[in-house]
Formats: sequence, C-alpha cells, structure tokens
Amino acid sequence: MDLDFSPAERAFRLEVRDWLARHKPPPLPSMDTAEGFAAHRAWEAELAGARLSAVSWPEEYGGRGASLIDWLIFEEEYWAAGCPARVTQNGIFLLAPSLLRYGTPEQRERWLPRMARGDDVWAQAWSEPEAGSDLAALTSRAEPCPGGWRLYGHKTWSSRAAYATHGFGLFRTSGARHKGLTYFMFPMADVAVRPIAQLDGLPGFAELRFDGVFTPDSMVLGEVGEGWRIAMATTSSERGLTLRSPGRFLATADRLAELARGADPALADRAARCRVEAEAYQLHTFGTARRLMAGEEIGPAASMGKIFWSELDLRMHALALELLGDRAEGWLDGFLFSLAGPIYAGTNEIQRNIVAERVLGLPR
Amino acid sequence: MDLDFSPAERAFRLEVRDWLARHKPPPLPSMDTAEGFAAHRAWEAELAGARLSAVSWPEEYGGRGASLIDWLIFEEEYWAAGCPARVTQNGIFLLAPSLLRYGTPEQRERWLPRMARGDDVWAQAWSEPEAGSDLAALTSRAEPCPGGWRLYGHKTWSSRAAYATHGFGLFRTSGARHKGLTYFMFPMADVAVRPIAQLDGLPGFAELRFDGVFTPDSMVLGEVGEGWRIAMATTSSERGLTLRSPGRFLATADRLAELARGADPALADRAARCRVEAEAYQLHTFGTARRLMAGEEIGPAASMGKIFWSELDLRMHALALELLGDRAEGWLDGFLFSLAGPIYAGTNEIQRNIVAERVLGLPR
Amino acid sequence: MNFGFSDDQLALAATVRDVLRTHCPPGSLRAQRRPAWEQLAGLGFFGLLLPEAADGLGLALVDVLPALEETGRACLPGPVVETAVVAPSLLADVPKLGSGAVCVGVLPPGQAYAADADLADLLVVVRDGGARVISRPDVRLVPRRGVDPCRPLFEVGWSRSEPLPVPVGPALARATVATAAQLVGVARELLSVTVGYARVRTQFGAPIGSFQAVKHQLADVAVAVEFAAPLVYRAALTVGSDSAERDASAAKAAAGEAATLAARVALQVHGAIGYTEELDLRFWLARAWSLSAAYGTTAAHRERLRTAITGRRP
Amino acid sequence: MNFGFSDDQLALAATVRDVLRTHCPPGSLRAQRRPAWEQLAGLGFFGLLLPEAADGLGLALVDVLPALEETGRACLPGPVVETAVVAPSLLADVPKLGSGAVCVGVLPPGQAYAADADLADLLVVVRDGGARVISRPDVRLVPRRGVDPCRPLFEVGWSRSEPLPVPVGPALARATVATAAQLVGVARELLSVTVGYARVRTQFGAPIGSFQAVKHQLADVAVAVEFAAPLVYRAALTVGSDSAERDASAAKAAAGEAATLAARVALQVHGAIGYTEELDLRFWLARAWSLSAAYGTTAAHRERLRTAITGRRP
Repeated sequence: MDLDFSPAERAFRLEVRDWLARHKPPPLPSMDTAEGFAAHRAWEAELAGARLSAVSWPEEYGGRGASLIDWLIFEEEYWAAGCPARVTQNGIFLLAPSLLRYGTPEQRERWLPRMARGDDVWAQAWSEPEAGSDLAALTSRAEPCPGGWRLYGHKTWSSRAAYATHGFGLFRTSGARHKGLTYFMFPMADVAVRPIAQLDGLPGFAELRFDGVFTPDSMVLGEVGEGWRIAMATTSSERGLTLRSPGRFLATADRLAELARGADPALADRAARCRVEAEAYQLHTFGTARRLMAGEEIGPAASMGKIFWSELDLRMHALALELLGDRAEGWLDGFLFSLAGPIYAGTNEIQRNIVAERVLGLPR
Repeated sequence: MDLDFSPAERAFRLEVRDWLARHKPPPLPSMDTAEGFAAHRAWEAELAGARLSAVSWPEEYGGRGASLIDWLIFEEEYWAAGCPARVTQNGIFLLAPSLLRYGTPEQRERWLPRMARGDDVWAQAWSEPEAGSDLAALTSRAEPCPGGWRLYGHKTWSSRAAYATHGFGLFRTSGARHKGLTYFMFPMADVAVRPIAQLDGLPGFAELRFDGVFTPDSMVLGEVGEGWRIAMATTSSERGLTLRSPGRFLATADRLAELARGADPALADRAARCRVEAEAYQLHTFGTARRLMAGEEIGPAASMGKIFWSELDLRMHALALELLGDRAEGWLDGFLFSLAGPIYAGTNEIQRNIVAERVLGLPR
Repeated sequence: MNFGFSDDQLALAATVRDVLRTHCPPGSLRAQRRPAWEQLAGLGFFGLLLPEAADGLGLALVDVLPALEETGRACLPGPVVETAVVAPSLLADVPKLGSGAVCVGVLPPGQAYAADADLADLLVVVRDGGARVISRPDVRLVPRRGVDPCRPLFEVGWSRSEPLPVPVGPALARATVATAAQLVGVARELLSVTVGYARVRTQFGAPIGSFQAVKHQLADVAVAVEFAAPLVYRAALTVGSDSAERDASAAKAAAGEAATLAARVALQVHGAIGYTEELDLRFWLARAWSLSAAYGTTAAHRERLRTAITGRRP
Repeated sequence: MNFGFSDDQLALAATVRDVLRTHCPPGSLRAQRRPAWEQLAGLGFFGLLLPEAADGLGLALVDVLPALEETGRACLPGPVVETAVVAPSLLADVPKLGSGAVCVGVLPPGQAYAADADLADLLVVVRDGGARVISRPDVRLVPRRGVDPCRPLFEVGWSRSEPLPVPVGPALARATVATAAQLVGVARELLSVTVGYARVRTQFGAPIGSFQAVKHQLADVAVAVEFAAPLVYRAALTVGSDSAERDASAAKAAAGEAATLAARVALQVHGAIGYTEELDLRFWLARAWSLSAAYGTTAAHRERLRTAITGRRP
C-alpha cells in the first residue's frame, strides 16, 4: 500500500497545472445563458486542443488513454486552479462511459470526438414527471419506424437541455418494467424544449416533449430492451466515481479553510472537519480507482460515496454562508448547486436504502 | 404571557431549597443494590415527612395539592441541589397518575400514602420479550378465579423489580389486540424475579415470570379491557410531562457549563448550546403546564418532548466524556443512563412516527 | 407564571393573518415590493409599538410577537421589522411614523449591506456602537447580490447624516427577536407546505409521506420549531432586562437553525421541483436563509451565548 | 499510487483473525485479562515492528494495520498497542521484547490514568514532553473507575524511574494510529452484529431491519466507517513524515467518531437488550468509548486539526 505518484504522474500533474495556469479563462457567465453556453463551449474546445477535455478516453477519440489516477490528478488541478464548470459534463461523464462500453465502433467514432471538442453538447433525459426516483416507472415510449424510431412522451429535469444539441435517455420499447426500456440518443432539433428556471432564475433544467421525434437505429445504444441494464451498469462502475471527483471538494475545502482563518474557533473547527472529510473522499477514491483498475466493480458501494460527498458539499457551502453572512455573493451559486446534490443522481434516501439493502444485506 | 412566579411560588421555592440544603443526604449507593435500595427508601420517607415526595398529589394522600408549576419548581430545586434519584419514580410518575384518574377511592386511599412514604416501592412491568415497542402484542394473561385473578406469562425490562414490593402492568383478559388488555396491580411476593444486570453490572431491570400469581379484584385498575386506554391516556397527559422534568436537565447543563469553562471554544460552544436547549425544554414545559392546568390534553405532542430531552441528555453526557477523557468517573452512571433515554418509554423511532402521523398528519 | 399568549395577542395575529392572506398571496411576491403595506398601515400595525405620546398604542414586543410570526409565515416582503419594531424605539419623534407613511431601513452592525434600503425614506446606520440616521436624498445605493429576491441588499453610502442620541442596543435586541419570530413563521409554513406535498406526491406506488425516512425528517423539523419558539417568546418578555442580549441570541440562533433545517428538508422532500423558479416554495427558502443572516448570523449569536454561559471567548 | 493493502498485509491480518477467533472468543472477555496473548506471541506478533537488530521483523506500521484492525474487531483485551507498537520504538533494547514475555503499559500525556497498568512489567510514563520508564516493583497503582471492564484504569505512582533518551512523539503518533485502527475494527464488528440482529428481531410483524429508520441509521454507520478507514490507512503511511501528527489526529478523530456512532446505533437498534450485562455487545460498546478517549480524546485531535488546517488556536 502506498500513496506515491509515479514520475509520469507527477510530470502529468505539472503539465496540467502549467497549461491551466496559462490558459485558464476569466470567470465565464453562467452556462445557462446563451452567452455563457457559447463561452463554456469554446473553453471545452480549447481544453480538447490540448487533449485535456477527456483525458481518460482512448487517444483515437481525443483523450490520452490516461489512467483513473491521471484523471483524478487532472481533476485536482482543474478545480484547484478555479476553472469553469464543465458544460460537457452530461456527455462526458454520463453518456460516454456507456458509449465506450456498449456502443458500436461506429457510434464511438461518430460521437466521442465531437463530444470531446464540445461540437455536440449532450443533455440527459432521465426523469419524468411521475418517475423521479423511480426510474423503472418511465412511460415515455419509442415506436419503430422505417430506418429508426419515433419517440413520444414527456421528460423533465433535463439538465443543459435549454441549449444542448443532443440528448440521451431511456424510452419504453415494451411494457416490461425493466426489460421494456431501451437506451436512445437523439438530436434535440425536433424536441419541444421548455426551460425550467431554477432558484437562481436561470434555466439549468428543461422539460422535453416528444411527439414523434425521429431518431435513427444508429442512435440506439446497446440492444433494444437493454437500456435499464446499461444505465445501471455505468452508474455502478466508473460513473460512481467520476460523477463528482474529489478535486472539486478539496478545492472548496481549501477556500473554506481560508475563510475560517481568524474566524471563531467553533466555526474554524467545522471548516477543518470539512477539509479532513474532503481528504477522506480523496483517499477513498484512490482506493476505488485501484479496485476499478484491477477490473473490479464498485457496485452498490458507490452509493456511500454519493451520500458522503453530497452532504459534505452542502455542509461546506452552508458553513461558508455562516462565515460570510451577507457578504456571501461568491458562494451563492455554489450553495444553490450544493442543495441539489442530495437530490439528483438518486436521492440520498434512495442511496441509503441501497447501502442498507445491497451493501449491508438488510431485508427490503 | 409572562414568566413571573407568584409570591407563593417564590416562597415555596425557598422553602424547598432551604429544606433540601438541610436534609440532602450524602451520595447514596446505587438503588440497584440492597443497601442502596434501603437508603433510597429511607430518603423517600424523609421527603414524605416534609410532604415533598409527591407535592402535586392531594393532601389526603401525602401531597400538597401543589400545581404543576409548583411541581416544576420542586424538581428544579431537587436536581439543582444534587439530590438522589427517586426509587419511587415508577410508582409516583407512572402508576399514580392512572390511580388518581381511574382508581377507586379505596384504591387511592390504600396505595397512594404508602407509595408517597416509600412503604411500597412499585416496579413497572410493561414490556415482554416479544413485545418491546409493540405493546399491543402483549401475551401475558390474567384468568379470573374466586376473589380475583391469576396472572400468567413473562414480562421483562421491569425496572426496580429486583427489590420492589409491588408491580403493575397490562395483562390479557381476552384476545382483542387493544380491548383485550387489563391494567393490573400485583404483589411481587409470588412473582419469580430474575434480575438483569445492566452495562454497569447492576440489576436495574428484571425478568418477571408469572405462573398463577394471585391478585385480588381490588387490584384491577379501571374496567376489565380498559388497560390499553388507561395506559395510553396517562402517557399522553401529565406523564408526558412528568416523565422527565426540565429541572434535571438544567442541573446537568449547569454542571456541563462549569466543565466547559476554559475548555476549547468548540467544546464550550456545544456546552452553551446544551444549556440553551435545556432552557428551551424548561420554557416549553411551562407552556405545556399552562395548557394542562387549563384542562387541555397534550396528546401526541408529548412525543416531541420525549425526543428532545432524551437526545439532549445523551448529547450532554457524551460531551462531558469528551471534555473529561479518562477522568469521567463522575459522569459514567449518568452517561450509561442517558443512553437508555432514546429507548425506554417508546423508542425515539416510535416517537418520530407518532409526531409524523398524529401531529403532522402524514399517512401511516 | 402564564407562559402562553393572551386572547388579545392571538386576536391581533389572526387579524394580521387574514390581511396577509388577502393582500400578500404568494403571487404578490413576484409582483410587488411591499404587498399589504397599506392594509397593515390601515390596521395601525406600524404604530403598535410606538409610545402613546407618539400616537402609538404603546404595546410591548411580546404583544405583537404572534403577529410578527404571521408576517414570516406569509413571507411578507419589505422592511417590516425595521419600520414597525426598530423605528419606534429609535425614531419615535418622527412624525406620522405610526401611519406607515415613513418607511425605515437599517444597516445593522456587522452587516455589509442594508436590506430593502431602496424603499427606505429614513435609513438607520449602526456603526461603532452608535447610530446615525440618513434621509433618502442623502443616500447612495449600490445593489448587491443576495439569496432572497424579496429582500434585496444594497451597499450604502451617504453625504449627510444625523447622529441618533438614543442608545441603539435595545432597538437591535428587539429587531433580533422580531426577526427570530419571523423565522419561526417561515419554518412553520415550510413545514406545513412540505407535509402537504408529502401527502400527495407518490413514488414507488405510495405517497412519499408514508416513507419513514421522510416522516422522520419532517418530525425533526417539527421538534426543532416546537422548541425554538419558546426561546423566542422568552426573549420578547426579557427584552428590557439584563438578559436581553443573551436571550435574544438564544432566540435568533434557535429560530435560524429551525428555519434552515426546515428549508433543507423542504427541498429534500420536494426533490427537483422544489429547486425551480416556478414553485412558490423558493420564496420561503430564500427568506429562511436571508433572515438567518440578518441582525447577526447564527454563528455570531452562538458565540455570544458561549461567552455568556461558559465565559469562553475565542 | 496503490492505495490498498498487499496480499502479505491481508494474510497477516487473516492469521491474526483466525487466532483470535479461536483464542479470544467473546466468552474469554468475561474470564481472562489477556486472552490469546501467548498465541499471538507464538506468531511473533509482538516482534513485527521491532527492528531486525532486536530480533524483530522490522515491518512498517502499515504492514500490521489490518492485523491491528482485527484486534479491535475481536475486542482483544490487554496492552496490545503498548507492547506491540509503542515498545518497539521506545524500548527496542529491552531483551525478549519480541517474544511478548515483557508486557508494557503506557501513561500517555493528557491522560490521568494508565490502562492495563496492572499487567505491565514496564510502564512508560510520558510527562512534560519526555518519557520515563518504570519497572513493576517500583510502581504503585490505585484502581480508577473507567467505562471499559476489559481495559481497567489505574492511577500511577512510582518510587524510581529511568528517563528514556529517545524522542517520544513518533511513538505516540504510532500508538494513536494503531488505536484508530482498533476503533475501525470495533466499529465494523458493532455494525455487523447490529445488522445481524436487525435481520432476525421482529416487531410489528416484520424484521426491524426492514424499517427505513433502522436501515438509514445503519447506512450512516457504514458510511462513517467507510470514510474513516482511509484516513487511518494514510496515517499509517505518513507516520514517519512531517504530517505524521496531523494525519494521526485526522485518523483518530474520524475513527473515534465512527466507532461511537456505531455504538450509539447498535444500542438504539438492539433496544433494552443491548443495555444488558449478559449480551456480549457491551464489550464492544465499552471499547468504542474507552479507545475514543485513549491517546487523545476526539476533541483534542479536532483541536489539533483546526490549528493545523486553519491556524486557529483557542
């Protein structure tokens, strides 16, 4: 057991740190505005130019074939440098793992490089009004038609959809609760998009209505009826780790520790605790990366990570507001975003059920 | 709205304070030892001599017909003075409210004065091995016989039973889940008592086995089949308030605040928080007393108090251990006792269900 | 010992509640800066605490506490505490104060920005233990981003200002208690709205309010509010006494924590929809957060309590 | 970067686990002061960290960490950390130390009483930054009440003592990390025993482990242990470095909190029966509490971390 980075890993860290120091843009407008969206997209293109937008992907798709450790190093440097949020997040971290694992060579060839450059920006379309936590209750459906499928139904909480070029999600191709779901990619062009403004007034989400939106057979991911399995599999593999890397929480904890210098010791105590918890998540992730690189699956244990980082993030931002009082401008966006952490990607109530039932083996 | 004590209340406080200052015994051995039991019993007799063992009872039974406010004042002074735990607790605070409300004049006459003097010490016999939180699942039964009843079955977690002279509890007189339960008092003489040692090695609880223990008709409390209603009614009336008075938590919080002087501010902060919470419980109780004195019932809201004081008590003792490290001798008994708070008298999980379903109106 | 509100005190609250139900519906929070202000003025609301000499009713803070709780429950915008609670003890000699015609803003100590300063005819600035009053023409305002859309913040500059001869401590303690009362109202509304949602929203074939995880989170909110309120009531009773500051801190810290817990649970139980602009819930969430930081953050009040109770300074 | 234990490290732990399963069953906790001591000595357990020059194996702390976790999981009594971890770095020159024939006790700084001092042939007393060693004949012991029946506390007096020339800091950091590892083992065992109970104990016609309130409490324990362990592992790796003290404090605080949470939930889920002398559970509860206070309370370590991370001293 060790915590030592190899010479190559140390060199990679320095390269990333140096490149970011030279290319980091000034603070960009919110990616949920047209202007900000364009700016974030341009930043993704610049990252891609240095093969830094998706370092863990194979080189042929615009990555560096980097190890999970390298990816964690990249993330630490990226967030420590205070770089912009990733407008390509949904595609790179939700869709791409499934594409790499279940996609055809043509699909990977066709979509990954454009995704890496931000040419295409993907929106996720998981939830439906009546199926929030209960994904298997989805009712949107796909009907076969010459050359492909027509999508019907109603999705919501689709992040980035207000400006995205493409989307992906599960649609019913038969009645079976799980086996009836198929994983579709689709162009946003013909989807009726109604932006949903969030607490901050900006449309981070949208409602999507499909009335016969056409998508070709070539945009079905995996086999028909395999959608649920594909979505779950990637949830419990890399995605369990890559959804939120430790780097961003370490960076937040450092900003918080700075704020706490000279603060009341009772508050400084809480800030120090947050920093240590961010380190715990970092160390735990190094252990998880090791297991994944050895070919193991994380499985339901990924739920423990989701509970831990989402509640840490919330505590950190709430503490920052307590430390800053009405001077908290610089933390408000992060605070509002952190509030969603225990909700999205499976509420923490669901996650605790998973830990209790599938990790600890308690009865359903 | 005011928080002012009347001249009479202030005078009563001073009388109690003065009497306790002159009569408070040195620390007694644990009441769960034969020697300590006797000593605690003697102390109850001394209290009774000054009509201070059950101040809120009518004078004819050895009380002072004092108001709930007077009782709260007594409790504050009693615990602030650091007086012994009450060996008569079960009788005075669990049985007596039911006796006063549902007992016959003969029963009150017969039992209350002896209880007030500690001549009789009562053990509660609520739980059974298979019915801990689920009281309505009790299986111990009572069968009619000439002149009274014969009790059969198995009770457990009977506090004080190792040395008590009498006991009380619910026994089945028919199969109906609730309507089949009757409230019995019984002499301990013929009950097979197996003491259960607790974490501290002392028998605070006992297992009771009844194989035909005789108890006369005169020791049935209320109507046959009314046991459940009687037990629940007193739970949600005074008992909801008298189970744990604010006085003892205020006294603990003051000891804690003393410990915290000069401690790390992060710990002192937690001690100050505990003191304020003890005050919140005190104030809340003044409000509850007002409603009860106006003839209102507390009802399920009593569960909020149970959750609040039991978790406050636990936090206070855990903090004391953190403050004292291995010098915590003086707090160990209290710590072990506080751990039981969220368990007895209805676990806090049950209490939260009650609050959610019966106070907030959430579906069962 | 009679620790409960009188019929008069509750009747006043009921009146205010009715007025707010009619004139400060959730919709008005999107449209108006000062809904129900005239109607409250019509009730004499802004004169309740004014001495009779100043054409007020000369009531005590505790008399209006349930009414203030209602302003929180309705998420009433505008400088209500400043005009109805602070002004009477600092600016009693200002003419027509009781009529609500004069709108007052306050920049409390330890705060960088003044809430609702754009509405203030008179702005009270407390610095270095002393207070100065500035009239609208002499004020320069720079908008600052805050968390509460109905309680905008402004950085304040001024050309001329009048020193206030009266001590400012008591007025701030009263404002702190009044804000705590509003926080209790905000928390109660967040709780009842969330309970209502949990009863109708179904997932996995059952109302989410039937899941124990949801029940217990909501029960914890109920307990937090139930035991914060008495501390607020006490603080209103002792606001003139030696323990005024300490009791006000206990009230504000407990009410702020109850309200932020209520907000946290409300959002968690509502899920993604609670996070949207179109749901009114957001106004109460924002109020819980903004008032928790008003007249001293929870942390600042906890520090005061620690010093008062354990003598432990940082 | 290879943050996981090697096969050798895990194999050592498995061996220790087997020995303890046989020679330190729960029953032995009621009967013996030092169960399995000879068997561990037979394995060479007490020589693992000794330099080869002292007939030890010269292993690093991290190599024995999983084995130490097993001693916590089995609730192994006796001065194991003192003899197997502290002694090798302070008393390496004592003959036959590796054989387990010499039993060592420690009175750490900031603690009033020495645990298991009645078993100690040599007692190390750390005061004023320096360490002294006292041999059994020169020690006077007064029993003191502690929370852990298997880890009795003694007030220590002595007639003669030898100063130890070596710096004591590193040895204490190692003892702190070793104790944290035991706490992780204690927490894991408390969790698995409680999960087992929750699966079989029925109330209201269902196993209590099927109630969400119980599930979520146990899930929280699982999360606490899951994220405390890596901090302990790191501390074992950095114990020789500049960040040794800080990392040891992070490990001890997190492990202590995970273990006390596990104890709290274990008791709550077991209910009254968990509170009884006859159930073995109490030994693990007591160990969680006693080790949390050993080699620095959680509070003391949190204070250290605060100073290291935010520079904020009391």
